Amino acid sequence: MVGGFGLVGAPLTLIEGLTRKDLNELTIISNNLGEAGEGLGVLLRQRKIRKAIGSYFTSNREVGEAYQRGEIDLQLLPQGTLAESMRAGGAGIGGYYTKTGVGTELALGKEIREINGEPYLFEQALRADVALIRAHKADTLGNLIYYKTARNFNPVMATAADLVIAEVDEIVGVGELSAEEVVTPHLFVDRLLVAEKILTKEGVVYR
Amino acid sequence: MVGGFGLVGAPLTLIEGLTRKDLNELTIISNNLGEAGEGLGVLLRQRKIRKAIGSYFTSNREVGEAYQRGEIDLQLLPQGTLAESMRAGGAGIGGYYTKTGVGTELALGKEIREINGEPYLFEQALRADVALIRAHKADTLGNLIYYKTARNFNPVMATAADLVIAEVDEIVGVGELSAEEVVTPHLFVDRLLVAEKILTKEGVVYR
Amino acid sequence: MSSIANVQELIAKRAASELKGPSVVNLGIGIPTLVAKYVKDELIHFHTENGLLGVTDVEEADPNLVNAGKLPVGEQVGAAFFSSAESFGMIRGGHIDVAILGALQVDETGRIANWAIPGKNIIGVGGAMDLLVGAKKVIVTTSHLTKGGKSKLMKACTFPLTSTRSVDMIITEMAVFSVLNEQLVLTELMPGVTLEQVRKNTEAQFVEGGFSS
Amino acid sequence: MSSIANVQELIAKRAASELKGPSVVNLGIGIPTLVAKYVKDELIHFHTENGLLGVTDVEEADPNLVNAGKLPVGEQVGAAFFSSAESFGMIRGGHIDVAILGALQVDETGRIANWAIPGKNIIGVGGAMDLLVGAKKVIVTTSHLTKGGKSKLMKACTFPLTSTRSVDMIITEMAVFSVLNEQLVLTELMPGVTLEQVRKNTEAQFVEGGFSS
Repeated sequence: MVGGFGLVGAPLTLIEGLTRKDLNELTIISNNLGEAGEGLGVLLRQRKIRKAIGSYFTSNREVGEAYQRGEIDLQLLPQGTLAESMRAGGAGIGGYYTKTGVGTELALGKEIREINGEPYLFEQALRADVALIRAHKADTLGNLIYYKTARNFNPVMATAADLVIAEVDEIVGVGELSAEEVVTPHLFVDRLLVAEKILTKEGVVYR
Repeated sequence: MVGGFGLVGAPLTLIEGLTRKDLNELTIISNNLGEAGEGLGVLLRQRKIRKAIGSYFTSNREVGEAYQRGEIDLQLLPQGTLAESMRAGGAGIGGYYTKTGVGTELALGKEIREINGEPYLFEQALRADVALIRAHKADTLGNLIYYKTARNFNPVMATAADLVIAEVDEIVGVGELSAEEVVTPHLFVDRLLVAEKILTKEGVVYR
Repeated sequence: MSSIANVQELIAKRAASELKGPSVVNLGIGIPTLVAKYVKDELIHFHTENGLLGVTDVEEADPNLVNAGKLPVGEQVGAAFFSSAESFGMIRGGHIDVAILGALQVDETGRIANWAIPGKNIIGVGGAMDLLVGAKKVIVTTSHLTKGGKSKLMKACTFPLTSTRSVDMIITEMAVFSVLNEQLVLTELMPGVTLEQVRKNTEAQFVEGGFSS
Repeated sequence: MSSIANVQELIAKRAASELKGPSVVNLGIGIPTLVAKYVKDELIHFHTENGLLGVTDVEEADPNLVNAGKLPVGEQVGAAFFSSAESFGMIRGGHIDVAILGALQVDETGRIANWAIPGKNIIGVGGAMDLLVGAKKVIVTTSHLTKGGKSKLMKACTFPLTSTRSVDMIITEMAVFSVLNEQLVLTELMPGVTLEQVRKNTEAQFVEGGFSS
């Protein structure tokens, strides 16, 4: 799992780390595969991704091209189903029923169940071995808070992987985050690092 | 739905209002039915409750007595299932599969499904006509924040009822709550009132 | 007819006039995004599925404050941020009053296709399916014709449907339709457009409501 | 044997010695609650299912800051509050390392009954079933005998089971058992207790591990 909505809230430093590692045949769960040559788009060019599960690959036209060439498997989910399946995976829910997608091409092969007279689709939980996420501040215990719409998929991914690595703008001392405002409590977080590659108005830069 | 874990985080002013109203045959979804003669326990004594759905009625021994006399129907759910069913009801999920309760008396009559080789129980979503909840502060739009462990079931109930009435310690101006720390965004909240009856170290008092 | 930009603004302005506060409104990508600037009612709050209730016009662009189209936006006083999981809980759970969406095609029962074009490398659905099943009211804003001059209001969609749910209203630069009992009802002609023009440019069957031009 | 209070403290102290940081530990009602005061390791964080990670001893009682037994607690520096739905997501989702629970009965496969007594007006289950399916490790702390002097470690539970999952360890004032392959293994005698005493007071079949008294 890799957080972010496009490049917004994506763990760009961790992704760059992946591009330098000799890893192949990755399955990536992420809303998008970055942009052409940016973020997860670099991994795509390196052909390190075997399969991607997401909701909107259109933001990187190279995904469709790689798909046509048979270089990558894609599983497309409605964005709410993508988020909910991860939430289920993190919360010990094996699967759930949603109305989203009923009667569409994305429902093909999926079980339908009537609940209170309305049709729902069965969707399975999603989990990952590793989640790479982006937050704003962490304390040294691993409690996290986020920044504006860079929050997006990050808190839910933090719950749904065996190993959770969070890239943050700043690591602060324990006690500097209010117990009421922590969004991701530290029990979800395994490793922390400070971001070196960040999204700015001028694009992605090293800071 | 009525918020609170026992009397902690229960909307005591709203509950008192209910005791004064000529309402009967209520179905109450709440973790407990208060304590003997306190909180929802008053409604129980008034015989206004036809059915209660909760996880721990033991905290008010009069519930068991009323049940033995056949005055009230009870539906007992594991606490996590109670919370998750409300979360499903608020989030447009028709039902879900949990491992909690598999093989126990509370699974009797419930569908079992194997997912990834493990048995799960099907649980339906819960919704209510009205949710009475307790928060710490509201802004005039209805954004809510909570206070310590008085949060408990309140945020999830705020999502799962047609009409949501929040009782708070203080109503502040719009802009006084940080957009990052709001727990219940205002789209969930229909009415606000300031608490008149509160829980203190000395018990329940009027303030 | 005027330029594409003018057509889009005309449609957006008409859609804005449908909104009445207090309400929570989600705006899709394209024409719907233009709606916000015509809304002055402070009781109308805009929701974006990537995690913000209280979207406003951008003042100073912040790369980490964007809408679902990844365009920079501003944040209203009294706004709230939340995760994608919570945001779609709001959408599916019926907490959004109005969704204004774009469409590639609309069929004559009011169902839309707006996420895929067979044969093209568009592999994305985003939040469209969730908004269609969850929003209390759905308004579609679209140009009446394709670039090739064909009616987007068709007997049946040739592109994959986004949902089995019919939308509530369709606003184009030529007319406004309500959808009643899965039937298109023409309720309004846009300024300077004749009934004959709408008939000629609409493949879908529609009923003529008691409208004023 | 000493007073009930002493017995409970003895069991709690032994349970505390099983905990090693970093870990997240949920303490049930009764004897488990007593465990916290014997834990000095700052890397051990206590979770309570009513919505707090970072439970500490109470300093000044706040009626709105309580544990799952509704007793006043304190909050650690670096704590976090959350809703019941999120809290049980943590529990079911496998994010709690250790749960220490009480039990009314334990069967010889290590399954416990701790939520209901047939014929009594105890209509409550609380979070016990969730903790048993979700916590990575479950330690049961209980007196070895009922008030009537009968073994709580039985061939089969007569009260309804809390879960089909066997616990990992059982600590009483007489002995410590591990559960391996759904079999009780005696691993330790408590100070001053003989193997003969444990045999005499334990209805459940158990294997004698290589223990030191």
